[in-house]
Amino acid sequence: MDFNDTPEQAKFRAEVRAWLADNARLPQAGRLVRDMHLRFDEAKQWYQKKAAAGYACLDWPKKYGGAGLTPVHKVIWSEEVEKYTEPDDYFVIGIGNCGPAVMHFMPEQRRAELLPRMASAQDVWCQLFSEPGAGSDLAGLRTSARQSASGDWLINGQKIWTSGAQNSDYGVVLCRTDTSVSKYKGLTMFVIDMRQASVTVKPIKQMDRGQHFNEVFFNDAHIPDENRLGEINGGWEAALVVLMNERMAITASVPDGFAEFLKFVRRAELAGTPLREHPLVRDKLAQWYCLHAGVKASYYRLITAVAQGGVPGAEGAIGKLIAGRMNQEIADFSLQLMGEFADLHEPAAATDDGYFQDAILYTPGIRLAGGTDEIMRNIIAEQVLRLPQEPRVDKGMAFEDIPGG
Amino acid sequence: MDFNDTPEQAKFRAEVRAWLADNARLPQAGRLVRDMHLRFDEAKQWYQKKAAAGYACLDWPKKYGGAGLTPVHKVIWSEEVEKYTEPDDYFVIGIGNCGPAVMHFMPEQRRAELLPRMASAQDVWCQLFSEPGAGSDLAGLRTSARQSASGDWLINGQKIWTSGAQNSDYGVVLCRTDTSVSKYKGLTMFVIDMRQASVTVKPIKQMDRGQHFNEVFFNDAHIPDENRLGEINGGWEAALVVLMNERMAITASVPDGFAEFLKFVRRAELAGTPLREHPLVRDKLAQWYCLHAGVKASYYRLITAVAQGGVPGAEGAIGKLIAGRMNQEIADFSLQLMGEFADLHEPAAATDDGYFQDAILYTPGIRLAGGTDEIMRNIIAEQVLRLPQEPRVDKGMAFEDIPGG
Amino acid sequence: MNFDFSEDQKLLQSEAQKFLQQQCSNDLVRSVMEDGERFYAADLWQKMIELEWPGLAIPEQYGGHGLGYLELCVLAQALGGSLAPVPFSSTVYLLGEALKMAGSKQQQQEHLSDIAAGKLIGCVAVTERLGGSIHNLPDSRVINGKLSGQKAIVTDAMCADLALVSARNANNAYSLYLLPLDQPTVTRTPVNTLDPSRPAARLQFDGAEVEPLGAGGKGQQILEEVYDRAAVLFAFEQVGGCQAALQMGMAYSRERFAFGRPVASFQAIKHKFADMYVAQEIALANAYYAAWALASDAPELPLAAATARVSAIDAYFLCSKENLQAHGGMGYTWEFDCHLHYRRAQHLSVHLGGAPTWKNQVATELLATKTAKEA
Amino acid sequence: MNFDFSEDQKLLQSEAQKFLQQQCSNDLVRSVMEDGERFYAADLWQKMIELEWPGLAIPEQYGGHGLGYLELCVLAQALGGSLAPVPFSSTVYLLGEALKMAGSKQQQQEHLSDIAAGKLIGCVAVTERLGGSIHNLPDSRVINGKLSGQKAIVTDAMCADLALVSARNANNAYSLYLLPLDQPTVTRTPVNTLDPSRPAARLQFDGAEVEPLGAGGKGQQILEEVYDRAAVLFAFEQVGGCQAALQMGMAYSRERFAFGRPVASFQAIKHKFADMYVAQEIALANAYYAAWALASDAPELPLAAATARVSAIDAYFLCSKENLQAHGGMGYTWEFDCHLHYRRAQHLSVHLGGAPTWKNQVATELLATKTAKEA
Repeated sequence: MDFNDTPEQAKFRAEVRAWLADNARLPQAGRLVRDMHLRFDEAKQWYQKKAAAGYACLDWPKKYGGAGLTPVHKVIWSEEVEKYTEPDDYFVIGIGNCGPAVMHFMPEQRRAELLPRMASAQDVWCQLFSEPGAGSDLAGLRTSARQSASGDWLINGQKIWTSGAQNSDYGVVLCRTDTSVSKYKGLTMFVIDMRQASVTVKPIKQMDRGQHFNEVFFNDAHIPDENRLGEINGGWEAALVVLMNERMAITASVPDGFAEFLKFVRRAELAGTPLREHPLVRDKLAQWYCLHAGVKASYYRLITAVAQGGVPGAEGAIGKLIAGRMNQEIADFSLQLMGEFADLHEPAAATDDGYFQDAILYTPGIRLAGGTDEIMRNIIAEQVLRLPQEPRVDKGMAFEDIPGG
Repeated sequence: MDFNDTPEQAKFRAEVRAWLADNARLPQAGRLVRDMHLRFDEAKQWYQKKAAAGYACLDWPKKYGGAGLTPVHKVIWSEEVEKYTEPDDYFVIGIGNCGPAVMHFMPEQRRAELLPRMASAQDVWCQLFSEPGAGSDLAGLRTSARQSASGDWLINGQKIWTSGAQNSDYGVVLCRTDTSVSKYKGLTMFVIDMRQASVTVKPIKQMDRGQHFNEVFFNDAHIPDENRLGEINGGWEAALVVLMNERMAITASVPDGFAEFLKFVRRAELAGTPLREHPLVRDKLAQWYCLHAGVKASYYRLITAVAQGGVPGAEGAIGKLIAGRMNQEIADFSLQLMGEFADLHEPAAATDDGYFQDAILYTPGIRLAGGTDEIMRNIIAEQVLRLPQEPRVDKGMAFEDIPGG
Repeated sequence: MNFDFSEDQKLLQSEAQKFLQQQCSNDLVRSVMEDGERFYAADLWQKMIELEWPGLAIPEQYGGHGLGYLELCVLAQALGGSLAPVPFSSTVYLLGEALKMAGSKQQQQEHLSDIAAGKLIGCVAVTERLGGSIHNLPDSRVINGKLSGQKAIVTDAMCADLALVSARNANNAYSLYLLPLDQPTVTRTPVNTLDPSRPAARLQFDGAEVEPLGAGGKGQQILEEVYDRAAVLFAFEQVGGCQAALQMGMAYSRERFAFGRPVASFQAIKHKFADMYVAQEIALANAYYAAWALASDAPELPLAAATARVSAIDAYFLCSKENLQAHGGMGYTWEFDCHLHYRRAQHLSVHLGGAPTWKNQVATELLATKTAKEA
Repeated sequence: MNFDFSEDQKLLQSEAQKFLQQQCSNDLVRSVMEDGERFYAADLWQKMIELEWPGLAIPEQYGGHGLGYLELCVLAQALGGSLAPVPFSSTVYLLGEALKMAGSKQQQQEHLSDIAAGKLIGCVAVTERLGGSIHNLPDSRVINGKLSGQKAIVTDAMCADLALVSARNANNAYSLYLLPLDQPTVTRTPVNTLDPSRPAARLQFDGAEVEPLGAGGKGQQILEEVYDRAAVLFAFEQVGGCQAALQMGMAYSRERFAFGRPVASFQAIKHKFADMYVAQEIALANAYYAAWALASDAPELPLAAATARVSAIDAYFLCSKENLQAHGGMGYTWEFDCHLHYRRAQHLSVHLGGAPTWKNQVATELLATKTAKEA
């Protein structure tokens, strides 16, 4: 058990550090750019730059535009790059979720065509799974794909909660291809060209006024059969590969609000008393630190397991479950401490650039995006602890016969 | 909205107060007698005394040994009698749960025979519902009642969690009389004579070393058909009457530990600092008081509703759900504050007669007895909020075909 | 003992609910929320004046109905449930109560009559900084009847005519003043808040004309009493909000299907609603007790009001956030109404000072006496 | 980076688990718990001595194996999972560590050799009163090498040979002493505790012979360092207990049927287990980090140890009480084993001082530096 690099890893870290010092931007004073759209152009440039230097997709094979290294190299990269302000995770959905699906299900030629462009962000990808009527019950989706005589596919329906859809060149889309079999058996996964006219993207306004997500409408959208990912009606198995990688990505990235709370406690005074001296505040600080540190240490354990050849399991649900609730509780607790002043939602007037006011409004989304708290608990119970499923009223039923609201 | 008595109620209160001053014992210094067995003889005497004075079963008709008054009179009585140390609630299970069942389901002659003796505790009653394999799923019980040619019944099986069984003269017992119909339809309720040799009572040792509950074994025990409560195979409906009254009784009586915590905070010092000045302790005190006061005020609302002619609903589950968890949390929090000293489980050495050490060991039982926390939430969700049931795999299935562990 | 509202009070409540269901849709709430130039729903406020609600608990001699606090409580519950974007609480619970408690005969005659007649909107300006509360001596100062200083956030200041302002007097003593807002020495700047359906402003005073309310140096004491009373009424608003949020969540998840059955039939969701209901009922029961203490001017009021407030803050936060959660992803959209309650819960939870302050009051009151009578 | 135990350490762990499964049944735990005359499982302890566990981390020069803290951690996890009723922690984590840290060459030679050889059982006597901790100056006093005073509760004192005792010296300075327990001036009285499977005693000293351990006046500092180290090992015991309790609960509810299906298939029960698992995994991950800090003598140890301890206290309380709850009524009986873990969780949670003390240490360490490096 140690946190030291091997000689080879140390060498890699030194190279990365040197390259970043020359090529990455340090954080500036002032507010972090949280808006995804403003960061898009920056992100494209950054990805192309790091791809050119050989630092894109560190654990992908070189022939697909990666560096042929290991998950531990990714951790080293993350530790070094997080000192800078580059949008290094911006295309995590395409690269982290869609990339493995392409690698897993497409023939060699298509991989070689698609993946290097994805790795360098020449092409941007999005993931089209959730629907208005199929969130927690993803396999209940209705977007249909019908095969024409030519063998190509026509897509009709609606997806929702698609991050980055308006900027995407391609999407991985899960569709229903047979309604007469049980819901898990009639699905097929495809790569769709998002730039066609029959795909319409409409941004969703969130409760915090942000617009990170979209609705996507397909009106006879076209997909050539060579863009099919896996077998016809084998889409659920393909989707599980994507979801497993999504979970791994989520583990490391759900913001828990702890750093901001610590900063607040270190600096703020309320009615003349420093927060750092208040026993109730100290108690909460300790309680949240234990969760924060535990999630971080869990992630180290996961990385170690993956580096030893293991497959990331559903354990990643732990981090998401904890971070979402904790961030919301931290925001609420901090606002309550501030008294009436907390109602002020003005970055310049509120404390810490209005972090807690922002957070109280965006944290409900964390508890929903990528699977609700309730679904995370189901996943832990069924996939990690192997507890028996609930009775399923739709079990074995043809999709078209399942009761719907 | 007021807490004042009507003139009639004020007169009643004055009478009660005067009678209690002459007849009830004031609390003495030293420890409360928590052991039910030691209190049994005291309780019998007290009930006979109050029955003789006309204060037994205040809201029962006079012809059954009651006083023919209202629930509000019961509240007045409770408020006055709680200043004394009499075991005034000792026979609440028989009188509160079994009494209404007898009143509701038996012919007039049997009521007249049984109820006045119950009211004055000449006869002591217990309730025999739960079984080792039928707790949360009460209707899954297996104790069988077979009718002989004479029309009388033979009982075989086992009950569990029966309070006071070893001191009881009669019990209300729920039995299975038909296994070929669905589980709710094959049950019948009876009054059983507990003094027969074919009824064996065996005390259960609890984790806190107490023995408040029993297992009861029936080995061809005998019940004449005139002791049947309601129709053959109509036992579930009869049981619901009993359970409704049980819940009403529970609402008012689940100990929540607040008074003990307040006393502790008022008096204790830790390492020279009075607890009353510690912000974390004050925060907890306030939080628990809000729950404590809320449950008490809810009970006033319930009593008011009943006094206005309403039927007590499942709202009583609120008090039980809150009090059980809160008492356990209070005990844990208090022990944690005490440090290593908390491990001492010696009344003379520990603080407040070892209340919190006792409580940490008995509170798990509160969260289980009379329905688990999970069942309380089910009841609130289904009976109060009218949310749809879960899919039931045993629905409509003959009892004998239901899967069991 | 009769721990319930009277038939008349219940009738008032159901009429108020019916009126607000018709007149105060969530679209109306959004119209204030989304339009930076609208500071309250003026039409709705006008209709409330026609119903004579502002004067409900104002003595008849000033043109009010002379009813009691219990009537205000049932009204508050209906207002909270409908998210009404009107300056009712600022005008009636806060300014009105302060006038009743500490105003001179002339101030009462003038301003209570105007409130009852619907001619006066009020507000309370106390908060100057992060963590500031009525328990801290303000920095704003009055010398020779002229007020200087600032207040960081004042709900309803943009539409109000008269503000109750805390300031130190020439002797540095905590005092209260009445401030007509429409004077050039008062600058009102709208500010963004967590709940834009209840707009607020920052106030700047440069020698504004004020007159004292109550004796000099009695400011904190008066405000504490006003806030205790207002806390009871706010608790009823919050409980009304809980009830609406719980109903909204249950209705949605009854209709929404997953895995072939209503979302409301899943145990995790049912138990979520059960927990919300429990919190709501505890808050309601404590609000009832506080209503009794308020109406009967009982010495228990500071404890009962703080208890009601703490329970109401907790319950509305829980109910509004879990209603949103029960809606799944759609709950997070601007389009759905979940965030209206979530935002209102935040606003109401800090408007009279946050939970820690009120919890401390509960503890102080509980520990003030040697006998354990409440236990 | 390699955030895992080595193959050798994992082998030790699985062998320890296997040994304890065979040798430490819950019946054995009960035999100590229910027999007021048995103060530990002597046979089991003897077998552990044969396996040379007490000397695992004692230097080879004193007859130990010279292994490190990581080996102790994996052993602790196995001991906690099996509820082993032996004085291992008192002897090894507490007395042994104190000797290693502050003992003279001669004390180390004498006592560490005895521990490694299985000839010495130790204990630590620090608590004198309610709320007392190692952070308070003790009232017990040593004058001219004679100890007077009392300790209210000392785990393993009934079976121990040598106690580490805190007392003030002639200059009123907080100091530590080694006290042979078998002398007439020491009175040992067994006391009832929440976990009778780990018996304790009250100690009374009337001029008992002691010798100093470490410099006079350094008592608190040495104890704090010993407790930081022990906290990591206790955390592993607690995590072992969590895992056993969770497994017990899941096994029972898989087999138990209600409403025609396994209790484990109800969402409320599944989510309960999920929450227990999350708490356990967080505690385990923090224990791993603390193990690294302990093994590498990192400056993070005070923070990492306190973090591991707080998480472990919370997790074991949760897992043991909800395991009991998942058993339904049977979980409340003496006969079922649920209360064994519930009692052990209580014991372990206060034995080194309760959660508030350790949470305060977390906060102190976090706020000690101006940079937010841990965040």
